[in-house]
Amino acid sequence: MAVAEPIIANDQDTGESELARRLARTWRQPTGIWGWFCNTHHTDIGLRFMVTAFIFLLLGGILAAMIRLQLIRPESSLMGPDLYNQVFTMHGSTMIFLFAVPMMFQGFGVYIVPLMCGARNIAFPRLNAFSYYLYVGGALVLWGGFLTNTGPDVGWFAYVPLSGPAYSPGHRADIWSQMITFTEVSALGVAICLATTILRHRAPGMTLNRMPILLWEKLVISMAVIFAMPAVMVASGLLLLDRLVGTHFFNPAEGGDVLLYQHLFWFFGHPEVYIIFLPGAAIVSTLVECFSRRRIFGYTPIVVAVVATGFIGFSVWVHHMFAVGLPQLSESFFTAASLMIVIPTGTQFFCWVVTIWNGRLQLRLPMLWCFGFIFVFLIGGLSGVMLASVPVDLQVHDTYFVVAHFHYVLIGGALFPMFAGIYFWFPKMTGRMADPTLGTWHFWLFFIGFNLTFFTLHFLGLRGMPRRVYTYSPDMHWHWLNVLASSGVVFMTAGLLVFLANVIWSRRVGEIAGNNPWGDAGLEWAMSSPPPPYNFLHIPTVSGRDPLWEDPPDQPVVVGLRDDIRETLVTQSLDADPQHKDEDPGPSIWPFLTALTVSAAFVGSIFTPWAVPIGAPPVIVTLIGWLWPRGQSPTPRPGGEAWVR
Amino acid sequence: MGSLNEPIRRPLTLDVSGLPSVAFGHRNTTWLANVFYMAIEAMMFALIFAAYFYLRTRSTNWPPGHLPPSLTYGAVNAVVFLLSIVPAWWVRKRAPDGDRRAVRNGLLALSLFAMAATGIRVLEFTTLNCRWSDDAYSSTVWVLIGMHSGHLVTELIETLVLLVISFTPKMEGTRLADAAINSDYWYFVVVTGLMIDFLIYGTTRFL
Amino acid sequence: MRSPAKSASLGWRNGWSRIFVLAVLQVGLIGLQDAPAESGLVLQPTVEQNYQPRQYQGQLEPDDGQWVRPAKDYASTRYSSLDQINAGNVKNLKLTFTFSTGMTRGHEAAPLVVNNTMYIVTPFPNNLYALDLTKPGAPMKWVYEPLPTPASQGVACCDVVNRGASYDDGKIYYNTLDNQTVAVDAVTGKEVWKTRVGDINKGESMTMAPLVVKGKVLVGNSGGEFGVRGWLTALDGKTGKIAWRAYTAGPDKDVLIGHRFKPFYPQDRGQDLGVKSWPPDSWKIGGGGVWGWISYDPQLNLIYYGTANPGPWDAEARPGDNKFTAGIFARDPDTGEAVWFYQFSPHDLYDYDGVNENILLDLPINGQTRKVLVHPDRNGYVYVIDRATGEVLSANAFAPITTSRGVDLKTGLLQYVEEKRPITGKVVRGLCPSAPGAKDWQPSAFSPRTGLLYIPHNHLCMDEEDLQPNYIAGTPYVGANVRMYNAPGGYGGEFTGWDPVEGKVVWTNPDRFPVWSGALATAGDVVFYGTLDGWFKAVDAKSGTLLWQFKTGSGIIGQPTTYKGPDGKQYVAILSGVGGWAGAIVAGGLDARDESAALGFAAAMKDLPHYTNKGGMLYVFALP
Amino acid sequence: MNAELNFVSFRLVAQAMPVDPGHHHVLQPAAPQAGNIEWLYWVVFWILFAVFALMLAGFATATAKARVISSRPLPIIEDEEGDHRARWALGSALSITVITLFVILVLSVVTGKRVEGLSSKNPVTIQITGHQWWWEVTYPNSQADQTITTANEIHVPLNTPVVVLTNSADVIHSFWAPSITGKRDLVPGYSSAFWFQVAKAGIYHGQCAEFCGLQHAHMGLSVIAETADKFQEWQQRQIKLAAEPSTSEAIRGRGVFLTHACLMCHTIRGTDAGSHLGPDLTHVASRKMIAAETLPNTAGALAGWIVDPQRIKPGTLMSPNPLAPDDLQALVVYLQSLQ
Amino acid sequence: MCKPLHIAPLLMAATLLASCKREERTLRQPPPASETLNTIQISGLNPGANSIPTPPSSNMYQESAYAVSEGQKLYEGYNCVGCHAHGGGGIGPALMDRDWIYGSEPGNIFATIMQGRPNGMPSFRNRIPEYQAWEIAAYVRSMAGLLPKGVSPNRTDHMNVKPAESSTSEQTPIGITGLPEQHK
Repeated sequence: MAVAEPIIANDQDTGESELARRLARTWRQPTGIWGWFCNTHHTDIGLRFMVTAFIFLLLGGILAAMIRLQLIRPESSLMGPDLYNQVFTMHGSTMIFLFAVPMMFQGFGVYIVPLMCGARNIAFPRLNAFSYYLYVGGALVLWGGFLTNTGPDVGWFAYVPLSGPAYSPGHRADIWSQMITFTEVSALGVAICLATTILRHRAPGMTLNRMPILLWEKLVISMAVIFAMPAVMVASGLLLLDRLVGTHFFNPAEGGDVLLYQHLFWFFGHPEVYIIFLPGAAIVSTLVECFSRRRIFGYTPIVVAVVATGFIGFSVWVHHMFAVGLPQLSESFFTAASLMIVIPTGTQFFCWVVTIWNGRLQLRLPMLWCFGFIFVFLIGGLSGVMLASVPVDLQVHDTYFVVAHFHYVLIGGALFPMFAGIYFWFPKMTGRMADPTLGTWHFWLFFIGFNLTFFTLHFLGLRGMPRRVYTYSPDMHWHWLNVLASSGVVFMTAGLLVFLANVIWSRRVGEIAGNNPWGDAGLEWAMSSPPPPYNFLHIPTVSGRDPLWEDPPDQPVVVGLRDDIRETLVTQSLDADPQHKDEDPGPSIWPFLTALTVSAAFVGSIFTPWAVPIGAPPVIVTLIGWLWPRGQSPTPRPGGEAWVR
Repeated sequence: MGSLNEPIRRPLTLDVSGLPSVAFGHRNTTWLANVFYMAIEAMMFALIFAAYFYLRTRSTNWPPGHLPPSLTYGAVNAVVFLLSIVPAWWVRKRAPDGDRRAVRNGLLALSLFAMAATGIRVLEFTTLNCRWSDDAYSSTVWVLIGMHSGHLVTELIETLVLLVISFTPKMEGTRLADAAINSDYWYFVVVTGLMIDFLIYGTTRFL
Repeated sequence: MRSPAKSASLGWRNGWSRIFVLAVLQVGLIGLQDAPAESGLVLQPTVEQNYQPRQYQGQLEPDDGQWVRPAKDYASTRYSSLDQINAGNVKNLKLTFTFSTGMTRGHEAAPLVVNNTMYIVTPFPNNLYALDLTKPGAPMKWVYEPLPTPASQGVACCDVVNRGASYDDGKIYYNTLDNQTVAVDAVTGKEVWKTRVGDINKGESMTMAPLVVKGKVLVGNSGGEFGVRGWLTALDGKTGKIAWRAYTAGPDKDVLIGHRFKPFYPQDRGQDLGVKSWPPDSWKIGGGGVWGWISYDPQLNLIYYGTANPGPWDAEARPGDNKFTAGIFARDPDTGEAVWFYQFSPHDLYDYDGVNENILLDLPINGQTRKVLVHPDRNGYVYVIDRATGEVLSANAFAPITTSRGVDLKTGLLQYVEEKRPITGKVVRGLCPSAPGAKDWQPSAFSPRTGLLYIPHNHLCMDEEDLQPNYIAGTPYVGANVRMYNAPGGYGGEFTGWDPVEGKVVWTNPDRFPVWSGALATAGDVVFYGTLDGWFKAVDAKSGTLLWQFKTGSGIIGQPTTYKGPDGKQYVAILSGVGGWAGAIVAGGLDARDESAALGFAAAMKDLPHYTNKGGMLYVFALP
Repeated sequence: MNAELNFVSFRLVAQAMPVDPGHHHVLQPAAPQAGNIEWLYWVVFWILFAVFALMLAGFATATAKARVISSRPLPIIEDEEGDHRARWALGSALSITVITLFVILVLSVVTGKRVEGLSSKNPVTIQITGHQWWWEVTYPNSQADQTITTANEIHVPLNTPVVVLTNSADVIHSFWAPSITGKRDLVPGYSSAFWFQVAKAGIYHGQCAEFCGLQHAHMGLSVIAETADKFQEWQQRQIKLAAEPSTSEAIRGRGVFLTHACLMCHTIRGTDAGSHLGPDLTHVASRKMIAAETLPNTAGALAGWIVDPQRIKPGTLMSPNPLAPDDLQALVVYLQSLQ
Repeated sequence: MCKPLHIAPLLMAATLLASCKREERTLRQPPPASETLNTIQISGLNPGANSIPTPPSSNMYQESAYAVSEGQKLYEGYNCVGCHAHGGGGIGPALMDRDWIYGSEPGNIFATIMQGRPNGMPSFRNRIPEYQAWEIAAYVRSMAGLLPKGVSPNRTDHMNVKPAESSTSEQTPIGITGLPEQHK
């Protein structure tokens, strides 16, 4: 067993050189309130995504606490059904659409991906900024609605006919379906930015088979987003049309079909689970590699597994609909498909075990959270196997067993890796280390609280407690289990408070981190912490999968990019050979203005279909403003060297 | 350009200063994003197509209690769509050569086609023989054609904007590449338009 | 009971898996359908090409030139032997006098003429006018006002019409909307007696014209849309005392089923079928009113009348055959005892009342003259039934039909089309005939000179969605959303000459709107009828060619009558005044943006307000 | 005020009388289907438990073996050999995974067949229609006058296949009695069917399992399995019309029923009340509980429910009925006489 | 970093607060205010020159989409639909047109339901609880487009027989109405 010293980039940026100063001036993001809205740099937007999503995690958490408080005793009069239905719908919608995806996919992706690629900025930074504002718009619509008693009360899945015009008067369900449009357009925008960044902005030499697993997963997720999110947009769009202009897509009397909605929704809904889980797995793969101090075992199987998950994720949606009564053949098919998803997931687990087994494990704070993930997600995954079996599903579907299952999967698959990731990249984002003691407290409080709450829910499900009930009869004997489950909330809340304290404290007075405090291999550690606005003084080149570990000290860097304009390098999709130079469009207010006009049109269309024709011209104007060419960029001529056909 | 002469401490460098700064076709990043957009929209169309056929299985008659949409304007528009491929192809072919004149003329022709198609589309709406609020069939027909009309109008505006730019000196480099990408998108609009025509005019009559 | 396994597979056959199958496959699966045709299978009546008129061989009642009961004679032929007005001179017909009733609702009554006096019953408030025909301009002799309670208007399903009076023994008998039968002295206009026979709080109302048989006044109730329990009641013509009452549903003793009851078909035999063919207790609110026409055969001493639709319309709410609704009874007029029964539409699915007229004829069937009754039913078939036994001899379609495939003459059963069965919560499309039937109450006429039956009828189809109905006494009990529209061809009504022996259409005159008036046949080989847009028409009895027409002030839904005036001239009288179910959109000022208005009839009558306006007026015509 | 008083008395009664809602547990089956599912559940559970234990053991062993305590980044290991060995481990682990999954798939499909494929000999057919927020239960019969309509409490004979035809009057509901069999959604626009059979006499609680609006939580049902004789006896009783009131108070109560809002929504066969917005009350006194298995069927609970149903089930479609105390008393007496 | 964002929720809240009442779902009905009944008029003639009739207290049922939707279900369930169809009329007069025989104010409609009217309208006093009658009255007004669009119901899950109430154009009421000038 050969042991080598880690190679940590050391000759790069000190921030002192003339080049650094020029680049800093060229890539400077405007400041002030106006400038804040003009900012298009991916680290800023990424952080905004993460902070905003975290706020919604807290808000969603408060709702969760309200739910647990309500259920702590039978026939509780704390909340009536009207409020409770809004609360649990808001909880689900907030956690899925305003927290999980924006945090795990958009937040981490936007922040990390360009750094890992070795790019100066994300591709299409304005689209990226626009996506952020649209996400915020959707979040404000949803929460604005909730605070004005217009919170959706039809479940985060909003099944018709309950969410249809006949059974959901007012605009509560409209708010939900328009929030979907907002957040999905946002996710789609980011998916395009990330996929393009990964395919076109990788450092020279980072061929596809040298891409970090995290980039692979982001690529797969971007594709999953591109193919899955349209389904929910169609579902919620048709729902909105049914509600607003009286179409009959879901009206069984006039030839519509209520199951069509479920098919559309779950065609999105299940890939969505992987959209949330895969980033977590990617973080774990990254961390396992770093803290085992060795290259990850089974790079290829993991990549294959990730891609396979992306595909299989699209063929299992019907297992959410077993209880509607299906032909046996299709039940068996979807059971098989749902079981099959275990294979790629299992592959990743096996590879992690082997990596640790054959490595030198440093059980530092982020790794602790990875173990938390492994424990929790295993339980969730395995109970998922039970749900894939039709007969068992028919019993536990729509009970607290399922609630337990998917909280194990989603909290296990997203929240634990999220904390792992935050602790891991905290030094990169802030320049300071997070306090490990507080982090450990945070872990154990949260871990215990989580299991207390959600493990108990399995039993409640088996005892027949259905989901989405605002109360239950004392005669059902669900009381004490609910008390037990609710008690976990105290621990989780305490854990989160510790985390917040840790972040606030460590950000100010934490230990200075330096460029690469964990000794990780990724390119994101090859610059100062936090990264300068141009990310890399010189765009690096790469000769292996783990650049900072493997690359020789004389690994070439890219030169020849201009520093007076925001020039970026475009490489080939497969081999990452330099191909041509592109120009980053730079900061702009237009994405924000466009987001405003689009939001106005979206919100208006909740109230009247006329919002579409009236709202369209401002949108068009702002889009033209956004895309109108300005400035004097160099004008290459055909036939010249700066022209490629 | 001073920074390019800054001494580099690394002994080995990869000099990219000679690389071109405009790329056409699949090398262009916007082209890639455009492909992703088309994938998203194709997915939406595909899902609504699926919904159309799904709802058809739930009805004994199709169209239920309506005459199929009248053929005239749909057929005319199909022809307009097919013909409009020519200027789109012309723009796409001439843009990489930097032939601004050809691109401008092509864009002009394309916008005329797009305007014609949009105008005919307005007439098409009046001859669908149903209202969106009649039943599920009518709803899908309207949504299909409405969604496509959204694409059509978007594409019309985009082409017009490019046309305006093409009369300014800014029409060069990346803008030429954009004009070529615009043609790709027009192809997409044409293909989906023809598919929708087949669906609402064809399947209601012949299948 | 449906097989559960089957229904399970039916429910899901078209389910989820189809979304998986791509367009091409799909298209292959369902591709063979006819695109625009909504109807699917349509039973179309055949039209006789080279028709030879066949004179009627039977006997008719002698005619004294008066018109004493709406259907003219006991056999309900509406045939007058007056022949001054004939195909040659009818074009000269001129208006002689008019009389305004001052009412704005539908005028469905037939003007009676007895002893040179004309009697007109108006719609609610059911005034009876006597006009003196001996004086020029026929001045009013007297008016009798029964003052029915206005609330009764709230339980009249299809406009507050009245179908006329009957004269017998110096008295005019008729019914008021609020369920009173009155007898008025024909000379003085004084009320002789007044008997309340029904209760509006149960949803009952009365619109039918009584028939007086052997001194008994036969009256029945309306209210199949209000969950009434239908009955036919015989009142003593002198005192107004109830002689007997025969319910349509319920135990045998209520239905007056005794040992004489011998239905032809086995499904109509059995004890207490009026209870057993209903869900528990439902027969009490099961409709089956008797609001149509009664015929009487003095030789067999039997009366014939149809029973109305079972209630509610939502058939899923009343599993079973729902005896004895939507069928025809033969009863002894003296005791009310039932003699036979035949059900036109067992477990009626589409509001196919069986109340239409029964024309009693002696027709050659298979070379042998049989005593039959001819009954054009709402379900679209003209039934020829042996009136002694109740055997169905033939049943032929006279309008487009999609709801059934025909009548099995062996079992007498109507063959329903399964795909057209209305379902709760789902719109079933292309149901022909629609709820008012291929022909509603508007009575046909028969001319012995041509042997033809002249059927004014509808040409409508409908979409229907059944709903769970709620019985709240005194409010409608329907449970269906309906919208009607013109049947293929694009017009709403027809006036048809029908050969009852061959069972074929001889000629037919389409009309823009349902032909909602009665028909009148005369020995002059002229047939009269009116249209909803107000034309009073005379057509050739042999060919249907239009000979003369006159535009009256309002749509015509009345029954034309003809009589010999004191001056010996032949007159033709008709009440104009649009209304009824078909004309409710005008008479009731309905808003046709709601296609379900007037139980769905408004959808088919959207244009009617552009063609006519309300207002009742009597028109009497004669040759100059 | 009197309503308040009545309500207080109702509260007292309701609290003093805890009701047994019946068995309601996935793992306490009383029917072959639920039994099969329980068996499958445990088999799968133990398989997965073993997997879980193995995985945890793997991680624990790996951690124990590889753990190094250091707060500085350690040097990197190159370990081609170990990787090579581990490939075998990965291969075999994946093979075992595939085999395990296949076993689970086969078990699941086989059990699925057993659960759904019951013998159809002489089944009892029941039509269940979901309403917001109660269950309409009818027993269709080829003889129309033998049709039974009741609500929320489903009587079935023991050891006889029961075919349930499903339907929904408004939104999606889901029929679920965990001790008997898995759930089945009642989807508007679809009529489907499923089967069950109960092996043990008793009362089995069930509940709507698909979110259906405000009172989803209180949409309970009971399956009452009894011997064939008792079942038939029950059927005979249910076919009858409502009992004629015998006491003067009950007669008055019927009058109250027929002159107040009650008749706008409910049916009592044998009277003029025939609306189907709410449950059929013809034999309401024969039911164990009221308000979709929310309250015991006692005088106090009934009175409280009639006076102020919105306090007990906010959003329920039953309207409050501020009746005079005597009227309320009489009405309750009448309703209790409807055996 | 988030400071500028503070304005947005405020704006959002301000716009949405305006429509809060629409979403109010009063599940337990307070005792209905019977004093509104004293303001009900079915005549537009007010003796005593230029006396200005007291404006009707616009009741909460008019402003809540939930109450109107409940009213719609009751309208169907209590067989109003049997006579008045879905606003087009039949046995009873049309309700979606401008013609209001006994007045178009909520109180007028409430009184019509409760008292009945002579020409066939039954009296539902003691049959329909008062709050439900108010809900039905609110729904009836929505059929003629007299309620804000955001409150009026959209299509039902039944046969499509007419444009949804939310897209019915407003009809200026004519006929006997207590307060003819009250309508915008």
